[in-house]
Amino acid sequence: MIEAAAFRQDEPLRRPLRAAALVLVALAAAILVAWAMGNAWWLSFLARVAITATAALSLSCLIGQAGLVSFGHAAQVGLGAYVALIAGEYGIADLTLLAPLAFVVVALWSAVTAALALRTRGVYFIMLTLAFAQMAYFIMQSLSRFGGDDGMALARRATLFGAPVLKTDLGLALAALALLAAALIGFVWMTETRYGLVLRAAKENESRALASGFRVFRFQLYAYALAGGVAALAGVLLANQAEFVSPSYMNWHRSGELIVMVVLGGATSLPGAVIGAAVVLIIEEALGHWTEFWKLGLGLVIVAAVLLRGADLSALFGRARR
Amino acid sequence: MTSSFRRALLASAFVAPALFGAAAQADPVKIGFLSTLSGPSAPLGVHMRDGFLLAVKELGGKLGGQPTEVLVVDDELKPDVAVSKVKALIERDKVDLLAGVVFSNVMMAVAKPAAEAKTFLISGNAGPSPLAGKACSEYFFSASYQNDQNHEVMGKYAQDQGYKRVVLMTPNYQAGKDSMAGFKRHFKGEVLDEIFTPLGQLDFSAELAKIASAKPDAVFTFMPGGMGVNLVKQWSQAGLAGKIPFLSAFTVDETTLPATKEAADGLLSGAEWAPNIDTPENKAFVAAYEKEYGVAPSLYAAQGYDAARLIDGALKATGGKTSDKEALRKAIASAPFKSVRGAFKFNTNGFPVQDFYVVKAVKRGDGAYVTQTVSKVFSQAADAYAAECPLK
Amino acid sequence: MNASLLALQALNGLQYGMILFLVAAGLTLVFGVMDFINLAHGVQFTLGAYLTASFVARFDNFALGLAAGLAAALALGVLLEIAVFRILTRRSHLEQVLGTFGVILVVTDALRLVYGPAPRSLRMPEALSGAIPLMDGLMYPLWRLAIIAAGLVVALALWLLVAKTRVGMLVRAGSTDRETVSALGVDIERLFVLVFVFGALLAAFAGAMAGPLLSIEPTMGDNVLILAFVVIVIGGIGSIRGAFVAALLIGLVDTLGRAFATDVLKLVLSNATASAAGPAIASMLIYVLMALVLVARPAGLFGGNGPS
Amino acid sequence: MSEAILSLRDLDKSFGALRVTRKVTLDVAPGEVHALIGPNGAGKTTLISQIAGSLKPDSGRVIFAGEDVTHLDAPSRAQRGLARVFQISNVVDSFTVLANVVLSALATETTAWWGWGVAMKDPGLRERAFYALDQVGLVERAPDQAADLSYGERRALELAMGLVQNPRLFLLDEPMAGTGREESRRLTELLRTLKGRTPMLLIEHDMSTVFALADRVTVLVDGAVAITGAPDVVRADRIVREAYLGEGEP
Repeated sequence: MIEAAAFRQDEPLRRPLRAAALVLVALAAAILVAWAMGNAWWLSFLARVAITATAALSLSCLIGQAGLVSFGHAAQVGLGAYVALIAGEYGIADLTLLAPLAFVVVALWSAVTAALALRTRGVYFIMLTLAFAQMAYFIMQSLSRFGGDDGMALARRATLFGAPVLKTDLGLALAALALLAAALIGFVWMTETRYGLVLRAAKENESRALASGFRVFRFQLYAYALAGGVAALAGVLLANQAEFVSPSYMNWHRSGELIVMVVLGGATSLPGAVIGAAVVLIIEEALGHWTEFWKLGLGLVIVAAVLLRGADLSALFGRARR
Repeated sequence: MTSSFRRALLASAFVAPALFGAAAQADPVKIGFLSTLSGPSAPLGVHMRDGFLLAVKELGGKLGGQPTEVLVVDDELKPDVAVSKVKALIERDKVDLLAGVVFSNVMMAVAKPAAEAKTFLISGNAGPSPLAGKACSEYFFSASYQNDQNHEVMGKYAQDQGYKRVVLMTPNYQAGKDSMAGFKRHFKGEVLDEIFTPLGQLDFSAELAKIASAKPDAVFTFMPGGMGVNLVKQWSQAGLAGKIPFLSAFTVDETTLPATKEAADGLLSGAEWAPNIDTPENKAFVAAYEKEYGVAPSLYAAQGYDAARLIDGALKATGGKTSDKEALRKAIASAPFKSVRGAFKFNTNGFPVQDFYVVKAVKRGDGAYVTQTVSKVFSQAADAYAAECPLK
Repeated sequence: MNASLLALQALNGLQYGMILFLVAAGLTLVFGVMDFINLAHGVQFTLGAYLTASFVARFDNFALGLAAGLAAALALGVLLEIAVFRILTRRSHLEQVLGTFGVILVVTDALRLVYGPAPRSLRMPEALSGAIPLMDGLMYPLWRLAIIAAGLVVALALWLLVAKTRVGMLVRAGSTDRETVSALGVDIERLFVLVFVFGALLAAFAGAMAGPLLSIEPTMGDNVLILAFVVIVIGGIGSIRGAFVAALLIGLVDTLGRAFATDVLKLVLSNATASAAGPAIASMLIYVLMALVLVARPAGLFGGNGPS
Repeated sequence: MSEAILSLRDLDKSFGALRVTRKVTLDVAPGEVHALIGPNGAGKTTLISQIAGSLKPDSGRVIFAGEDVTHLDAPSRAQRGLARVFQISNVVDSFTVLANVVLSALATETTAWWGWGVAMKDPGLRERAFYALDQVGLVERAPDQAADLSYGERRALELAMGLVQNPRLFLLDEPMAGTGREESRRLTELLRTLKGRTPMLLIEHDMSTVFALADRVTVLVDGAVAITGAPDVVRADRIVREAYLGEGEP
């Protein structure tokens, strides 16, 4: 009897999974509609939404689940894009090789930097992540062999088992959707595994987790590496979409925008990060169509959202329901 | 989640394509104009855009006699953003032609998708070397110059002046390195030091001290936008103006002079245009621009203006049709317009063959600071990369 | 590289450090005392420069223009405080980051809307526009010396204020233990407003002082903001002394790095490699410095003791 | 007496000029409830922190179950069977009561924290968690958020989180602090039922609890051990009376 009651309350996966499914189905439907209408631009916009959402999602996992606010996450995305670029220059353009390569390289970079950054907390941590991102930025900027500050066009779009799946806008959009789906469901699931439980506990109450016998440092290190790897995969797709890679992908403003997306969508809600990314891109696109001063509008929306406590979009939807 | 949430998502899925996909009518000639309109480099993009729009306005809102709609888009100086916006212009807005682009990194990113979509792209400023050489395209034309050329002008000028020892200073990015390479193409003296500064650097005190201690015969620099304003002001504050000749490209022009004013007085620059070039078209253009916008036009404005008039001429030749790509290409290649620069024709690689000058910042009678030609350095010059271009 | 050049570069670094200190001082106090991450602090720097420039142009007098410019920048700052920041101080750090990031976007574009995209200039006062020959062939502008002097005066005044006055005592206490201070019956809200206004004023002053050296444009506060954060993190949040030391450190390291990194590399590397790597390393230097400091001392050089 | 489960040898710790722990030597025997009392500022919590591993002593040794753990960090000591109940209630507020205990149970799983399964559905973990909750009387509250618990219930939850790890030693830092009379009585009762099964090192201000539970009592004054002995002996001691008279407590 009591057991049953506890089970009902403790059904932790159902709600976020349902939200995740909704978000993904909506995006898939939009892609389908765009494809049916033959609107190539709309397809490529949706691909960009899915790619950006994946990056925001990996940051959301860090901020909302692990409590690690990174102000340099765009560097991870950018490094992934650079792996695609540089590997492409050496003839590696098949996703079977490229994706693991990007994941591992950037996860390693993330782990090394996190090992240092995790010695600090709070704003100090935020600034150290920024510092490492800036270092990555300046390193890429100085690589004139790969375009330096100007950036460089991708040799060719990536293939999968030799098939040019990313050649068409539809292919790219579907690949981005697939990555997003895998990342979203994976992350949602992860938060409920043993590992995720500890990660969340450490976020909220680190001394408790330590006293219970968990080496919090390692949990956070893995989370940071994992999020970096997923961001790198988003970077690979971004490079393929723009067919162009430049250090500006790693600019701190981009990192700031990713944080905006995550917080706007509700920091602790993983599907929220996807919604946050979509909302920001749609605002950007819609306002940018009307006025060159679109950032003024975006800024007002952000400020209003925070002040009116609508910062948590998913909570807003939740409130509307009640 | 919730039903209202679901409704919102569904709504966004259906409203959004309607919102973005609506403007697909094909009546007027549509031109997508890509420019940098935000951030510290915005003044360049604003001049280029204003020059273009001025020409369209003067032609009664018609290019080639066709009603024309210009869709101006801000590339934010981000190559990936530019790519997605260019794709939007091509695929969503179905533009007939693309024009604009201030910066080379943006140009390198957008030239490929434009060419793949078989959409002509008329550069209003950027002229990166790959597009002039190996990667030239039949869908790309430049109404400006090839990047190296204005730097070559100053190198040639330094050589002609007999300067033996110079210091070069540019931002640390590809265009900066190309700039130094361009300068050195005609300069045979000694380069004492090549200083690369971080892109976006504000304070040049460290570099100025270095330059002063090196005691060169002249300094050549390429500092576009706000960096140039800072450099020029600090150059004058450090008492270097008048002591060491200041040779530059894209550093002293009408976009920066309103901010530097007398600090730039007498500084030299390489350019293919200046407000005082004595052609009737140029006189009319400068007067109209100042009347319309209240400031003196820069070379970016002149290039934008020429780009619009080039398109106008080409569309006249095709009878306003843009569907026959080969005809349109031939029409553009014949440069059917009178450039404000005077003589102007296209090379095989789509870049202009034109004159280049050394220009100097001066105070005009009405108190405004403008550039003025000092001497012609190259006559009807082609760029160094045309030979590598496979197009005939 | 000779000794006089090195000394001159050190002076340049000092001057750069002073500007950073003026911006960072307010940031570290607001953060230390109010526990408020204000990304929009750089906006005050920009506003100070813009408004001073436009008032100086109107009055044709630097002192008057500076006073009016600072007053106007302050008025806008207070307006922002009342409308936005006051609410944000009670929110989580993340919401503060988000909200103040939004404010940056709004103010930056609003400035562009009002003043246009072209950079503006600020004429320095006639009396200080001269230069003195510090090195053969190079004049050192008096204005830069004035900035160093102003920075030192402000640093001294701040130190006296924090160390010797009752308000300073409250600020110190407030940054370590808010509850105790409110228990003392002090109106903590009013204290916070005071600290905020003071910090905003310093940042605006920094913008006005840097204005004559720089092109004034809407995004000029962005990089200064990031550097100011680097400064307060190295110095230890809440510590005025830390901000001062760290600002000078950053100023010197950055300037000397830019001046000599390539030359030093040329001693061990080929010329081409050195010119490629030098600027990149110079750009990275301050971030490397920050990483080293934080790895060794996770709460900064003077962290953990509140303002001192 | 068999070998002590916990032995402190000459522990010393200073914060700057302030010496908070002075040459503390102390043994906790298996099965015993050992109370640590002393006036405010005597360094009791600092001592507990050094035992738990969240603070490093300047010198001296901490020996736990025959092993020198002086240089091990807190998680390692916890994994060896040290369970700590904090002075200020320390649970994960946003988790359910059950999740808190499951979390704690996880720490001692040999499979550690890997695995694809949803942690909260793991039957083994749940069974252990419910067993621990049952011991402290919190089963009914299992599905509720920890944040919604009363103060005493949070204490009980922390006890359950300790119990589920089958600890070899409980470090209890003022478990009664802030609880009401009724809750305090129930907690004392609860601790009494645990007595004999798990040794405890108990910091407590409430003397009636101390004398009701403790087998031995150590008095800490100014960071140093003033006296260790049976409750009756300590109660009669002059130093203790003086130390506590200053506090105005019985």
